Amino acid sequence: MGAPPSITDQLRADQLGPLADANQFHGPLVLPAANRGWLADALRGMLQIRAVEERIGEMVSTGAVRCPCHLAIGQEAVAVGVALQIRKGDRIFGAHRSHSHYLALGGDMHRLFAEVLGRRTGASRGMGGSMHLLDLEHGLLGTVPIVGATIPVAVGAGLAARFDGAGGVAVSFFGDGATEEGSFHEAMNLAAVLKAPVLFVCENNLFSSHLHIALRQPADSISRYAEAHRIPWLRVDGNDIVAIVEAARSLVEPMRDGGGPGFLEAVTYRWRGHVGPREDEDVGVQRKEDLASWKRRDPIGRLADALVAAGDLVSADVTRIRHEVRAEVAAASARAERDPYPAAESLLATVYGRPGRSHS
Amino acid sequence: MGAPPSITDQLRADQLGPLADANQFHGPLVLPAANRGWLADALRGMLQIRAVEERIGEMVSTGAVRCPCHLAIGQEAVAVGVALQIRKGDRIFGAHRSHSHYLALGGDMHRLFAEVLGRRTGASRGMGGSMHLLDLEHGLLGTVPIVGATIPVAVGAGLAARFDGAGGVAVSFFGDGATEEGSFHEAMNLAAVLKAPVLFVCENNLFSSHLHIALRQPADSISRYAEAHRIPWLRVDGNDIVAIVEAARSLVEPMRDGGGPGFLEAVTYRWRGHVGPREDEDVGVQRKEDLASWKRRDPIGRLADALVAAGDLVSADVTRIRHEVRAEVAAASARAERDPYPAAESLLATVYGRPGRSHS
Amino acid sequence: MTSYGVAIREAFAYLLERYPNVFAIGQGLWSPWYVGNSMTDLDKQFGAARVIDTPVSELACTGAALGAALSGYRPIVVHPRVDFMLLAVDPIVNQAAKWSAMFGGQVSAPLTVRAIINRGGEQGAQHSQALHSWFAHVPGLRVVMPATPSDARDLLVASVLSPDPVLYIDDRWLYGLEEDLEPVRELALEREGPRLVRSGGDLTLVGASYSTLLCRDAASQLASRGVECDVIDLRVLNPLDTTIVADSVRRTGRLLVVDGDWSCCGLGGEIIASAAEAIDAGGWRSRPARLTLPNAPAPTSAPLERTYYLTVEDVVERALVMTGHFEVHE
Amino acid sequence: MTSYGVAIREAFAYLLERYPNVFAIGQGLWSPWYVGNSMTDLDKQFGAARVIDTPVSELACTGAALGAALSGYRPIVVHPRVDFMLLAVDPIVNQAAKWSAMFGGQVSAPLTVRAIINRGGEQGAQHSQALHSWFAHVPGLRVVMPATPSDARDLLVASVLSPDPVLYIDDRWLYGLEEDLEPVRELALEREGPRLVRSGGDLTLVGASYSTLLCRDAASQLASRGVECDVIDLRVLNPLDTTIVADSVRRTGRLLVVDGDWSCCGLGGEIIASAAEAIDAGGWRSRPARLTLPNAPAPTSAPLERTYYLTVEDVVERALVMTGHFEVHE
Ligand SMILES: Cc1ncc(C[n+]2csc(CCOP(=O)(O)OP(=O)(O)O)c2C)c(N)n1
Ligand SMILES: Cc1ncc(C[n+]2csc(CCOP(=O)(O)OP(=O)(O)O)c2C)c(N)n1
Ligand SMILES: [Mg+2]
Ligand SMILES: [Mg+2]
Repeated sequence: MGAPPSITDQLRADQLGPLADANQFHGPLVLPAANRGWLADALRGMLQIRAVEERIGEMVSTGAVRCPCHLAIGQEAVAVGVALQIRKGDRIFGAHRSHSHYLALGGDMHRLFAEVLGRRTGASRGMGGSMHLLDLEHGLLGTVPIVGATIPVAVGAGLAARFDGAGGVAVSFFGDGATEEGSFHEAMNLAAVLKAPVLFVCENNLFSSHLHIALRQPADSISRYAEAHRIPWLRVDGNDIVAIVEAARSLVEPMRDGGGPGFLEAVTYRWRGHVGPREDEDVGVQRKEDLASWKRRDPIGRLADALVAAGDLVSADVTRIRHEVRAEVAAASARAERDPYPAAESLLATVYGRPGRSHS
Repeated sequence: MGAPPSITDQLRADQLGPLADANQFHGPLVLPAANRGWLADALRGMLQIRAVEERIGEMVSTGAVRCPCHLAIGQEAVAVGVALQIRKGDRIFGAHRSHSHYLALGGDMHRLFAEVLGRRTGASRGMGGSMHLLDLEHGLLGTVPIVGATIPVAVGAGLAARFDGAGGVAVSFFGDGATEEGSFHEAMNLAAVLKAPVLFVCENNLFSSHLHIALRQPADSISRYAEAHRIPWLRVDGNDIVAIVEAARSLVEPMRDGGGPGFLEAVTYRWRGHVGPREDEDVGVQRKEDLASWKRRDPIGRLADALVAAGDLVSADVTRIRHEVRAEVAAASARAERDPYPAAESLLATVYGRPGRSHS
Repeated sequence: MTSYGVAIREAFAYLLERYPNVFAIGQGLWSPWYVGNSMTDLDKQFGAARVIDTPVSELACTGAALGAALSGYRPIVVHPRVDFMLLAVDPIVNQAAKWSAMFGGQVSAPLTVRAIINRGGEQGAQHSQALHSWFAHVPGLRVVMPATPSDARDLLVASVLSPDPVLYIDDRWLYGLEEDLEPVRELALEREGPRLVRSGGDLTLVGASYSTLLCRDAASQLASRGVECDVIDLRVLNPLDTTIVADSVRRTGRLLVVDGDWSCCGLGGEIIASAAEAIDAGGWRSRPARLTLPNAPAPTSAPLERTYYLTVEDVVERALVMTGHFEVHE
Repeated sequence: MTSYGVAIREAFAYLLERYPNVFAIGQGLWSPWYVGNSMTDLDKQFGAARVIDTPVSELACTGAALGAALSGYRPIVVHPRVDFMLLAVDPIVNQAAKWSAMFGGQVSAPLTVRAIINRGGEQGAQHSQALHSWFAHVPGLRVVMPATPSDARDLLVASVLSPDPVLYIDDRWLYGLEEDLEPVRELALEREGPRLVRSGGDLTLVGASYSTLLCRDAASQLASRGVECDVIDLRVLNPLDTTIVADSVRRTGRLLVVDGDWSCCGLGGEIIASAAEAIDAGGWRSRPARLTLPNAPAPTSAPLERTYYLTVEDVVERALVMTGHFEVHE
């Protein structure tokens, strides 16, 4: 088990090496020496995502939730870590696996439950489901399931931020599979040319649906594309929130001072199948055994262990947080299940905007 | 004026350095010590392309030719050099600036003139014009003007060659602008994953229409993308046919033995504007003064000088070849101008194939 | 009895077995049910070299299929959803559909693009489009939409054997439909077209793919209420031959088109327009009508999905109104 | 007198001057005539930061425009040819058109996509498509096609000020058309629609953009031969309001639609179908008809281009046949 590599100590851009190894990075995180009060909140944030998604998984199993749900269980650190660098006025975009982004940004959990249940009180008023989430209050301008689609959209939001001149940035969350779409490359080049302050966050979980990256690309690290598009990049263990926060900060800070795009590759793993709650298969394909090892690289457990080892928390605190979060989840999901469905009129009433309506 | 860099002596993948410098590489080519009988033919091939395109330019000026013509004058070495590595059964695709590819592969010049004139006797039976050329006999399976479009098509032809198992390869000619299309990146990745024997030939003439590459990309060398897609690449002075032939050979030979794709970046310059015969502008934008310097980097003049200096030819030979080529051109173009237009029925008769018609 | 999904698989197996130049490429082909049961284990049966799963690159995979088609192969590129295929409009519409004409008919582009309509199940706006009307609009591209297991199989075989680029669209909602199948027939696609699948003198119902099923089921119910329908299954949408539609309407004087695509500039309007152009005013007993999707993207929430998609009841009700059996209450 | 091309430029200048959140992005914007005279020197007047020339990346530029639109800006993304825009179908059709509905109407996507129909001149199949019928098919996307300089200007302003995604399509063949212009009016796009631009009782001619010009010119010629036409300029193709077409046909009893797009599932058929749905059989004095492009990709060779594209003579001739002034010799 190696020590986590420092973010400046990069491997070659095209090779993940130990970062892709399920048997590395199992120990407690290495915590910063000072100023780490935020970590307990980060732990709570990750626990919240996990608990919400576990509950959604159950609701899919029971049939209460019918829309396709792609769970980010195991990947919580990326969303929470990046969100810690986000300020009011920043603009964020996600994809099909974005419950974590929605929650990490501060999205209300009841509205998420309501949305996956197709209820009028949902984040997208029951018109989007799991794969289409909006939270204007927290800067989440949209998540959509056409792979790669929001990457250029985020570049435009970055351009807008440059026009605004207020130090805002745009963030695009996407997976390793999305980098096979031409839209990704066009967007990277455009961001570089326009010097748009966009943080590209690739959650490289090594899989697109049932296919390992080795079957889809000639190398396993996505950062090589950032290198080619001349975008500053950093690559981290995506299950290490300390490393993520540090990398995101060092990429985002120069952007706020007028810099162009940055690229963060977070290497991680999803614990559930591509879609739905099952652990054992991706669209019918038996998953490999390394899930057990990846579970030992748990972004939550490793942080909790480190905080307890450092004396910042005692085990009972962790247990308490877990309980609190579960109670919140139970209440929010129960409430959402009683919420009404959208009115039939929403179908036609949402297609075009009301003239003069302000949209931002 | 530096000596041409050896093809193995690569700069960093993202910087063209002296290769993009109009004031470099003005002297005679460095010829191979032996086995260079082919160079006189290559000279003739390049002279032929230039003479044909000069004639087409005149015909555009007089209004005899009406379709948009993108001339490759100044870039002849790339087409002729790569064509020397092509065998019967290989499959080649071009783009909007492909008269040079058509001729270098052995295409009949009368049929080219007829095509740009829209005559029934043309390469595409008068249904395609300058931007849509076909020559099944010589393996040119199509050139089309949607930028980037034929790059994935060539990958499929490469896959077909792999299926055939006969050592054939596919070749895709495209420009630096085309690498801004997502199709290029998708195709590169797909070729790498499928191990398709495709030679990607990027004629980097530093411009896409009126925009210099510095306004369109964060670095001027395209080879950095090949590096990212893990495709073996070589980069040469695109006005040095000796370097092109050598680089193309070293990329193509392993492909014929079952290897995957290769990437050749040939740095060159077009002497005429983006479209049409004028030298002074690209779609209305005044061109820079470095054309005069680029003319001193003439792929034809430098070869001719070297052959004369080496005693392989005397000046009179060069003059004779020029005259012969001009006479051919005059005869072929005059004949084409007398050819008939396509029959009105071609419009509907060419849309669908005849059942059972064999196409290859 | 063979289901529609299995019938598609039979077509693949038939082609892969008999034609060494056929191969399949697309996302999900190494999964047992990414495309339902329509391609299960073909990779195991015929090898992963001929049944190729791919990166998430719709454009390049389609372009590559075109390149292979120009090189003597008969590729079938599979798009698990029509929605994703919109990233590959260039190779389909700008390239493949025009390849023969652009080069004076010297060469054709015999690739088959198979796209799947996969909607409902609260999947939402980007996972539910049909858009066959778009592709039927494009000269040079044959568009096929089978409504039955036997067509699902034989028209796929015909598509692949056609010298032209073909867009073959199947619908997941039909995968369970069963039929006893005859042995495969190698049909010449250019001779296939709309077919009268039920006869009745009161009303002409026209559908394609799943909407044909709606029409057939509606026709059965209508028969029990004394309304006899001609039902026409369009089968081939481009080039579209509307002769039998016009012949039918000349008999019935009434036309109702059912289409699971949007209305404006859609297939429903095309059928009505063609009939209106062909039939004199005196030949109509009522105004023609169409049932299509509402003018909205697909919703997710189940109750809205139920109002969004057409049902047999919608067809029956409209048919009764058109034939004067039913009053409209507005 | 202001030409159509210059009128477009005036709309850009008007918007860029008054609305700091407007910007333009697309290929060729730093060239004086990449898009004809419709944007000349805007980059110099308003700065290259707001009039942005781009890499050859249709998809990303369109997606980026969407992102800016979601961030408080009013971008106009320019596609110098419809054909190239086919690489950007995903951001237009899957994203922008659905953005409002997918998120329950909480947000809209006020971007304007400007696409230019640029055909003829032996440019061939990939440099000549219109395809407005495609986009008019898509709920959520407003589609605008101006036929006059004043509409070219005012409908562009209206498009950009609309809260919705708008596809604004102009035609290079109209750039020379001149008109005296009133001062700019800021129209509310959702209240604009088809317009009766000439009245006559014998025949309804319907066009959009360049085909409106064909209809108007044909109507003048027809008047001199005693045939009086209503001419309807569609202007806004989606959402399409066909009320005035139906009203007109109720008066004339005859309908001829002229459209420079293909026929199958096209705008021509849509207009006929809408009229057929709205008008009782007794209201028709002749069968409706449409003139469209032949079912083929655009050729290059000039003589074939002449047969391919519609002319005023084609319209006049068909109108004379429909009104009984002329026999068809077949
Ligand atoms: C354009 C498009 N193509 C294909 C799909 C089907 N699809 C949905 S998610 C997915 C996998 C994407 O993988 P990745 O980007 O790595 O994200 P992850 O699922 O790993 O989070 C695919 C192929 C899609 N939704 N959109
Ligand atoms: C998809 C598409 N977008 C834009 C164009 C317009 N266009 C034609 S040629 C060209 C320049 C391409 O530059 P490059 O690939 O470097 O080739 P070069 O002209 O330099 O040979 C452009 C932008 C097009 N034909 N197709
Ligand atoms: Mg992934
Ligand atoms: Mg170039």
